Amino acid sequence: METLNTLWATTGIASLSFGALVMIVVGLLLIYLAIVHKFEPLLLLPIGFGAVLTNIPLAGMNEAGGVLYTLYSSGVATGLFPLLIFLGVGAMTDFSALLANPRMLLLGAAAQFGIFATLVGAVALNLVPGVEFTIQQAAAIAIIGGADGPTAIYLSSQLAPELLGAIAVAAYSYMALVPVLQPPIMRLLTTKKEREIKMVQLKPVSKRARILFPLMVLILTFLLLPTAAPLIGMFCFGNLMRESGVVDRLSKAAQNELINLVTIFLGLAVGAQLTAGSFLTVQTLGILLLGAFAFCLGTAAGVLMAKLMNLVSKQEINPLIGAAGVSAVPMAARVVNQEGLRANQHNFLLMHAMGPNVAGVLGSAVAAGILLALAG
Amino acid sequence: METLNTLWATTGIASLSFGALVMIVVGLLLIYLAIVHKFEPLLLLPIGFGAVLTNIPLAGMNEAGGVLYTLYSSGVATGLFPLLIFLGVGAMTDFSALLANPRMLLLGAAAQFGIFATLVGAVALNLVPGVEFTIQQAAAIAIIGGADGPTAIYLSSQLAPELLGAIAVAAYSYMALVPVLQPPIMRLLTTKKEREIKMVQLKPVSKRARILFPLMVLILTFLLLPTAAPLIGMFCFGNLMRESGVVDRLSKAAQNELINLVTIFLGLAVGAQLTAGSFLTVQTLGILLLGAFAFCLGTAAGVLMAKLMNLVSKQEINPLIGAAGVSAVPMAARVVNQEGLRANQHNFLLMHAMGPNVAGVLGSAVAAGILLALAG
Amino acid sequence: METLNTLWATTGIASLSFGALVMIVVGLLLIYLAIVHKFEPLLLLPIGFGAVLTNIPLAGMNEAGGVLYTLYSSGVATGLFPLLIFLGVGAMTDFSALLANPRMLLLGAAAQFGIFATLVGAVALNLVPGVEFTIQQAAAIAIIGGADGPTAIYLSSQLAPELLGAIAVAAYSYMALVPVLQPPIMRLLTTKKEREIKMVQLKPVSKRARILFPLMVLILTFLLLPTAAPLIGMFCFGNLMRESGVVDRLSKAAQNELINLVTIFLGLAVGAQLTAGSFLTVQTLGILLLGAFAFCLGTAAGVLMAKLMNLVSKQEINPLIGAAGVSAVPMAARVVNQEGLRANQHNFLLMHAMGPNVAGVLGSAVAAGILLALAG
Amino acid sequence: MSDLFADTFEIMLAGMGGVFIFLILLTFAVGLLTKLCPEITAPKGGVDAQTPAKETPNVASSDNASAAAKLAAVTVAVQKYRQARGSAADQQE
Amino acid sequence: MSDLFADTFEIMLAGMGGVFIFLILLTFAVGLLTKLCPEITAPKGGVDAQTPAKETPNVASSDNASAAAKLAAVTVAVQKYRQARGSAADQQE
Amino acid sequence: MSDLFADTFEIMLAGMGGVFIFLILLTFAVGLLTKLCPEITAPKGGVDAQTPAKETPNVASSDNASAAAKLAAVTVAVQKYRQARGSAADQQE
Ligand code: NA
Ligand code: NA
Ligand code: NA
Repeated sequence: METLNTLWATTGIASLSFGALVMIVVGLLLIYLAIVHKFEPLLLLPIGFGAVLTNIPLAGMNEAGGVLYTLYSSGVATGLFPLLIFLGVGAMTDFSALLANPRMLLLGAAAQFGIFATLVGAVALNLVPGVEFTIQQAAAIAIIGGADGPTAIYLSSQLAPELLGAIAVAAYSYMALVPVLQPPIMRLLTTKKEREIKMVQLKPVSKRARILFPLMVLILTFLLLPTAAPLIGMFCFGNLMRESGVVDRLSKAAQNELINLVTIFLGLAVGAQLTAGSFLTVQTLGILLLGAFAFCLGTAAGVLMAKLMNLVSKQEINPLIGAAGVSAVPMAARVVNQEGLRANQHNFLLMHAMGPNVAGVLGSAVAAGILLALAG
Repeated sequence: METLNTLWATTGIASLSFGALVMIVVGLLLIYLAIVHKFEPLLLLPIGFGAVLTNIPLAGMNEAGGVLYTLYSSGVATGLFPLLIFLGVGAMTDFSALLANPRMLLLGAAAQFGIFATLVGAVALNLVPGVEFTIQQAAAIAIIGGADGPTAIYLSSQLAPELLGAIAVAAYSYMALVPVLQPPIMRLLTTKKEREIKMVQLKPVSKRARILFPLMVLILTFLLLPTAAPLIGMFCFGNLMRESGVVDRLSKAAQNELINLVTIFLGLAVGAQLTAGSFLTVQTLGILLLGAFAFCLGTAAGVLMAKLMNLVSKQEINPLIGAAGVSAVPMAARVVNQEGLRANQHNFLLMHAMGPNVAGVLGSAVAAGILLALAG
Repeated sequence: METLNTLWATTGIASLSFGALVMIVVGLLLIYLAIVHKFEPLLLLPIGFGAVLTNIPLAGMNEAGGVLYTLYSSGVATGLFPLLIFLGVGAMTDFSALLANPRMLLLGAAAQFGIFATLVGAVALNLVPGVEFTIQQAAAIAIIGGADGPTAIYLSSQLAPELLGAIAVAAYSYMALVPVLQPPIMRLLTTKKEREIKMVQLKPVSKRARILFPLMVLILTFLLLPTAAPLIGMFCFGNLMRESGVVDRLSKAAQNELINLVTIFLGLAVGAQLTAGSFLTVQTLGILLLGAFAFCLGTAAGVLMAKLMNLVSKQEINPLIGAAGVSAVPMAARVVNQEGLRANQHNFLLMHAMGPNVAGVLGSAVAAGILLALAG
Repeated sequence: MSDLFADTFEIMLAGMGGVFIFLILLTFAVGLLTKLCPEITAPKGGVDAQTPAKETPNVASSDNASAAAKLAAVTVAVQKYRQARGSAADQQE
Repeated sequence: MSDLFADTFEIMLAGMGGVFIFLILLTFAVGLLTKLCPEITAPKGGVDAQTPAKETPNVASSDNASAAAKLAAVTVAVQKYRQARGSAADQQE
Repeated sequence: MSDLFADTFEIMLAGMGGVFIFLILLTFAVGLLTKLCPEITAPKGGVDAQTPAKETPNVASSDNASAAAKLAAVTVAVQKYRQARGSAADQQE
């Protein structure tokens, strides 16, 4: 009889809390979005599953000794997992389009305006009663505008781990929503004539230039912004392995085994941060709001920068590609291509958009470094 | 001269102990069984090698700072490695046969009788002078009847780490011995006519059902048996990655890289627990005895349950497939198929046996959760 | 204004030190050698990159909490990474050539003279003012003569971690320089007639012998030299997985995923030890000098041993293959082949040189065990 | 001792009961699931589509099939060859 | 509060400035880099060399090309076959 | 200092001795091993069996060999093609 009581006491039903239930529904919702709507499934499926697991009462998977806790404390709190993902992303990134047209870096810079404007916005939200963001939290939220998952996770693990779950969910959700969020802004800020601009074909880039590029970025980082060195350094390491051509087996391991395994672990560990106490707050609403704000502002800033460049320079660029400066590789570049085709059936912008797209990755890593330096 | 003395003092011959020697022979025996008799080589080869390494005097590979100790403390004591293996197994498991015929779950339930009867048996062994099992130890031993390696390793790492080596060796050895242990019991409990029963072909199962199944199992676990959530949760996560179809690269990484690497580490770390002090005891004899007992009882219970179901229901099932309910995937299902063919050359039971076979995996994970709740 | 000051204070320019700058140049030099001159790129590219990253001021990547520190403390200080590499190397090594002609083991033994003579040489360098090597440091330096990267890294992580960076760089650099360092010595010590000696074709070796060989080595290690058990044990484990034929998927994982991933981590972590304080010392000059000395002496000893064996035995061997006894697999064997072809266009020595080559790996692991026993 | 026995016996009963309750509930749930998510008939067509492809090797003597198969062989082989040459070229570069 | 606001505003300005400085410097550096390391014209030849190979499947009827392609196909296939047999043999041994 | 020297010298002698003892014992052990586990003559047949296969590309004009090779090529290629199509189909599902 006592045994049955014990058994009953260890059922989930007996110790169900409303908050945990809601969070499990949130986890299932993320899984639904990942599977049915293909919302960044590589991350949102593990995150959603981690969210369900962490909220199962009595299982203690996110308490000391639990498997999710082990993954979080050894891989996320130390920054190891997001940096390894960034290493793999570096090994997967081809900078040819950017090297062929380095002015694209300006678009990647402009699109980071979303980050810094959101920083101010987050602090402004403090005027709303019940919301209280420190400058560290505001910085971690603002980086959502960087549209780069590992950067966002790394920065919030360093500046505001208590918000990490919400920030990661917001970052990946908005990256998945790029095809919905960006087009209206892109059309609003451009004329049909501008959208029809065809761009000149890109010159090929020498192998030597592609090898020296990551080293050059690294040296610039070392001289100007050492706080960005972990992110940019690992990224450049991956890219150098790729381009050097002498460590093919390591480069392939970084692009496949490493990134796949770490993605599984990172997703589960990040999902495990989605507990009722930390997620079901007014702050989370603020984060979701600010994230959308950041994405839209970054898109607008990229497009407007492209228009500004057309005023100054003779070689015209299609302002649509400015929107790819937020990164969200390669989704944003695809959206640009699609909008270009809408304007003119023969206007293929994909390759041209890859330049600002990868520039945006560097841009948001630089912005993260600055936030670590100034708000850290 | 002194140098030579030092050198002599550091030879293994000089510090040989009888116990270590016996354990090295045990390790070599496991390696022999793995290579020559193909006894679950993926696990027993690393376990055997780990057993040899851990017993080399003066090498200290299983002491603080040693490589086997590092693997054990970071991966086995935390439960991480068996859970990751379970994740990979989930990604490799196809539940179609079970979904096409869900009554098979009852066979997977019945076969767990081996576990619980063995629990009583282990406590009964306390009557033998010199044997003394606590209820935690009895539970860890009983789970050998689950015929599922990672489950057994996980449970004993949580309840009775001091018995982990012996329990893992017993579990994998008996799983390898399934083709020897099961057939006599199966034949004893069935008539030739029963063994000749042909089963109706399985209906195909929709993709949606296969996707929703792991989520359904997870929710049931959350509601009824949260203590089983680490095991069942990781298993369902792997299975969801497999079936969802949207994270193919993660699913493949879980089935290959992850499971292979973790198997190497887990095997070495488990083997390292096979020291003279913990293995050359009367308890180990008890464990080996009880393990065989558990396997045989589980097999019998599965077969008898199938016969009982035939009494109640009209759609006949071949009672042989009940034996597959102990899990030991896919060996037990193959044994069923073989016995079916022995009775009737045209009676192919493999696909039908896969249902109770995977049901047995769930069943023993459920049993592990109950043991954690009641004896933990 | 204050913000700008803070930002300036966090630039690398503001906190540049001369030592860090030199070390970054050293790192870039290693990367240059790896990419342009193919100097052991699999290790020297990550090591060079790690050296750059660790010397970026303010980034703190090698301080507690930094990613390089995390990799070093969990994987190198514990000996885990070099041992896992050795496991993978074991899985990649084919001992057929050695088993077909076991006398080749003597060449692998003789070539270790480089190690022990360098030990004396390192202690002798203490006579130079400003240089002060302990016996542990001397032993760690001497192992460079083993021409085996993981062995050198493992031994110095155990005996002299403060010299690890310099020792690893020296070891891999000289391994890359084998085609430059060895030929003059080989020609100096042999006559053209000797170099023209053709060797009899190797007999095939049975699968059973190839399976039993790693176990035999392991047992000999256990009896005679337990301090070498971590290195030789992991190596033999890899080789047994390879030859047993029953754990193909584990063997392939060890040869690919495991070795690739660990190489990335190990390289970065070793490179992170290349800080100004530990590298820009007179000691480093001594290490580079002694390393070259060790390589040359080992080569000479191998060649002379082969000549000695020709005096004693009737079945002639080409003394060039003695040079392969230093290991540096497979570079040294290729150099032997090339020198053989130079002497006689039809004299293919590659397969014959593989015997002493893999014997050299065992030889230096044995030497490492002896140094751990006597100088540890 | 007999207390431990009684406890263990109770665990056995509760345990077997628990396992059965869990898996019986799952049985009903799966029944419901497969009823709500039936397999659409399409896959049968899918199997049909695959069948001729599977038979190709057997009818390799018949002209059309073998021609197609040869083309496929050639295409694959040339791609392989080009890849091999391409990556070799990469490394020589 | 307004202090925090002012600080944040300053971070915004310094941040956007920093991002632009970094990436503008990088723009010039890349310009310099691509000027110093121009793409050699060789790749055009490389593309030419590749073109006929790419067309091979289309001209499979033309004699020479198809013969070469067939030879390649046969070579690859036989190698594959031998590998497969070889590894199977290994496991049966 | 000279003490350290003497010690080191002793380590050198003991070390070289140890290495030689270990590897000489291993030499004898291997000799014994290969004597006890001789290679069975089967492999020679195995090599013979392989030889014609290796020569196939050279004798591709000879009828039988080339027919077999072609069949192998076709089989492999069709399998590859089917695999490729199969996995593509999986992802489109
Ligand atoms: Na960005
Ligand atoms: Na089971
Ligand atoms: Na060596």
